[in-house]
Amino acid sequence: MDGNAAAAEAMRLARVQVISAYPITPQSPIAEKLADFVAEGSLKAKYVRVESEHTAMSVAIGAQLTGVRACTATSSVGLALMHEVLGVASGCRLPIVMAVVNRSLASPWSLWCDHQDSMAERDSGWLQFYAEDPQEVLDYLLIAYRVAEDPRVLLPAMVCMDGFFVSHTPAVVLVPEQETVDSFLPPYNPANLYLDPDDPMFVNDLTPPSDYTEMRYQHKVAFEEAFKVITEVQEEFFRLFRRRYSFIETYKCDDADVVLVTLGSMSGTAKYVVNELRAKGYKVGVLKIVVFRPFPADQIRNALKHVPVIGVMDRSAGLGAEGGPVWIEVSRALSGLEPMPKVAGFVGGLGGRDLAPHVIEKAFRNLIDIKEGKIEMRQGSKWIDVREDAMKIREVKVNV
Amino acid sequence: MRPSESFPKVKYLYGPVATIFASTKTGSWRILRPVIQQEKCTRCGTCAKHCPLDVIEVDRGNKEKEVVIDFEYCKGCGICANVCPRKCIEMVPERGVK
Amino acid sequence: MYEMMTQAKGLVSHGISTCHGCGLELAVRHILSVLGPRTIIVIPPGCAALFSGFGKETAVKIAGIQGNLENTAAIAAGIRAGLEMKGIEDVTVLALAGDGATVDIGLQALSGVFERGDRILYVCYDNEAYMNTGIQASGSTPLMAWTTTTPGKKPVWRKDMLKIAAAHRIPYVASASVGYIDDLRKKIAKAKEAKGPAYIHLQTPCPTGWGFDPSRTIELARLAVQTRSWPLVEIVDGRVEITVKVDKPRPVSEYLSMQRRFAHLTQEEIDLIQQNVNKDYQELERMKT
Amino acid sequence: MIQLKLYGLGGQGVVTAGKLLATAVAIYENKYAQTVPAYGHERRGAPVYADVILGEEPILVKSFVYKPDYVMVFDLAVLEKGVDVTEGAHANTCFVVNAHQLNPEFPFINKFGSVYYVDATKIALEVLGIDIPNSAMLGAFAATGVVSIDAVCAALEETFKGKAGERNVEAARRCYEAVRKFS
Repeated sequence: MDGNAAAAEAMRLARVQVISAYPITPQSPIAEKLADFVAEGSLKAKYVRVESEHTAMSVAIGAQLTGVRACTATSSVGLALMHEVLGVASGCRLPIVMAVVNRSLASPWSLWCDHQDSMAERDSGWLQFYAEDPQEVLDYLLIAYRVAEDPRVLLPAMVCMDGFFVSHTPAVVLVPEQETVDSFLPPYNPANLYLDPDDPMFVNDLTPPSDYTEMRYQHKVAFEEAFKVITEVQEEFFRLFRRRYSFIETYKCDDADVVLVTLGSMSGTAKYVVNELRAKGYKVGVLKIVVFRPFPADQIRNALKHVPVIGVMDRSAGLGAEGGPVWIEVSRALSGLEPMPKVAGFVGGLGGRDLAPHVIEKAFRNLIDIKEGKIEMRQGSKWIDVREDAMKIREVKVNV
Repeated sequence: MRPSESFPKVKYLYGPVATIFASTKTGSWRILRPVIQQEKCTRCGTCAKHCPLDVIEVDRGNKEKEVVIDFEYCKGCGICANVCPRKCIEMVPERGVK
Repeated sequence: MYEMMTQAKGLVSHGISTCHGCGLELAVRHILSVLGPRTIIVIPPGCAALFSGFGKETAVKIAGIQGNLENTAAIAAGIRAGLEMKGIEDVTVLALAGDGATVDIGLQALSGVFERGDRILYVCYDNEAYMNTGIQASGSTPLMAWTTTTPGKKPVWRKDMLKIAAAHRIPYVASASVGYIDDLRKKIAKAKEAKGPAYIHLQTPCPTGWGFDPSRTIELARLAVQTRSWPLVEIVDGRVEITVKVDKPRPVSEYLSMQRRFAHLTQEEIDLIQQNVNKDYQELERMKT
Repeated sequence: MIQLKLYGLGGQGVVTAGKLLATAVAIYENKYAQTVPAYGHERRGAPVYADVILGEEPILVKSFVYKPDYVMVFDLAVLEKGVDVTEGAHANTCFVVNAHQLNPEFPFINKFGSVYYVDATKIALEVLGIDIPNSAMLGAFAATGVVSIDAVCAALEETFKGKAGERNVEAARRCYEAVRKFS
């Protein structure tokens, strides 16, 4: 089962009741599979075949407000088209859960993976989980529903998976029993905002400056609460399904003096490279960020406080910023540590370019060199896999 | 099951929502005030039907009962005077009229 | 849920901050009085958002949501889908949006609803420009009308939203006017019973934007119909009917001359508009069954 | 960790072959397998490839294959379309090629490890009646011993089901028998 199939399976297990999805590469198989489930009767849901992603999210908002579990999935420019309504879903505190298949944003057009689409939505007030493989896609979606719907949280959630590297890469996925999932995820019970003729309220009206700040504060508090809730839910998930998850996953970090921070499918490749380098005597490790919103600064600080040299691999460009968005947040999380670790940023894997073992190894070599004092660390993110002729790739004949 | 039966009551709602049914006292906007000639009026109800604020009370066909306007809300737009088939509503300046 | 801070005869509170003589305000009262309390309303930003409320307070007694400018139909479709899954059949999902939110930015979502056959009642209150933001031209602003974004005059025709709606083969399409309340109420009642999407395009004259005395809203709305500028029709399952017949039309100039937005028109331009009104009405009569 | 690269043309079931092989190894041999398809704008007739990684232990790497241990060529026409099927190949890389016979000029002859060949197209046409050589090629690949022919057939039966499954199994088995090592 690939990541897309795992996402559809998770939504079926979550017994979603309204599905509104619009096809986009590489998300389309999710939209197709959910349509199949509804057609064959294995999922009792209303499938709304929408005409855009903007409508997909709008339908989900309307449906969720009536008290049903709504879901959708998207990718790239589709997510960007949703941007406006993502804020409505989160501002109205609707626990909509969405699968996001990470794909680059235009322009340039690209069908392939990077994280710029979901990173552009990192402040949209949604929870964000990043899955490394199809099993995590399924598991994080189930966890996301529980966390999102918790009355202490009430936030929508995105579960992000790398386009093709996870979405289209088959792997063995353990699919839990419906009964167990039902006990983990009871029917949706809306307690906050809803649309009910028998108990009417007017949702999402104009809010004056005297209240707006407070509503944003409530939203911020929800993210703080989410830390507690995510921990509880992951604990219960382990009890029922025997798979343990946390905000971050550390791989051979305990004795490491060089650690690379990763997100999504690159984490696996990084672990592989760690094993290769360890065989050669280097004490290296990987820290994978699972939950990006809320950002687990404390967990990252605790896990890395003993590590002198840290690298962060961003699969997005962070245009105009000092470095990639993950690097900025990790650097911030580690600042103030005594002694202060060196935190080097890398940008790579854009527009479907593979973060292949040799690219990750290059990043590790760079960090090892910094550790050994062979090179100085440069502030900001280093573009790890850019061609030397970057500025000359479109040459035209000029009459001189 | 009605949705409301499944909704547990909570004391505080989070996010933008209005839970109070209220009104603006638009009567203070009025510059012109409709004055009805009750004797001439047939109680046809045309004014009430077209009042954007729905603040004209007419007991249709009942000449005994006076037509009443709620001046707490009446903005004085003059639509009632304009639509009256018998032209028995007059718009007079608000000030100087009791 | 609602805490009642005011009394109202109907489902709408009596004091609303709409302009003097607002055609929309009158329309909303009648629409909701026909539909009744088992209605969920979707309102985008715009003049009708004054009914959504502000802060803790709203001006309607029914359940509602204010959406974005372009997704009124989409949110309504989501609500219908949710109600369907909950087995609730007796609730009307009413989308109430202005011309900008309908014929311009919201057209795609509305077209999606029409094509899918989602059972919602969509009322476009057409005051023929973006009035809430200060009289900017919309796709429904008539030819040669002045607006703040067509300072001379609008050089192009308006979109024919009735035909656009009807082209989707939805079960119910109608035009309506606040000048003909009984006709409007009948159409709302019929649209409520439609088995799929119902679309009502309702002209609501705007004293502020069109430039006329607020007391003449109804007079002007009727004149629009009597000059055949705004024919009242109904298209039920593709069959066209004229619901208010105008056998002896009055000249269009009577309608135009009452509005400041047409004050600059030359006789030639008025003639052109008259010719077009004649042509459109003839076409309508031909389509009639 | 065994790394494979599959080359062919759009419409020949290259991506499906990658998935079938992963299924055969992961489900029917209880090992680990992964295929990352390289999707693009390619349509019928354009060169396509698929990458497969097999292993005794969980596969950590989530990336394409750069140093293939095995290369399957579904159609030699890819050579004419400028595809270098020997890219990243090493001294032991084994090639499994769909060909009636081999020309010593082919770039994979005598420079790397072993070469297997079989006329998978002919067998596919005879058994399936269509020019889609993927099932047949998987049968041929089983001759390398990396995956058992039984596992391949089980994956084919599961994927195609019923009559179609039987015919695809037959194509695979016939190819498995017919494949020859080039020397």
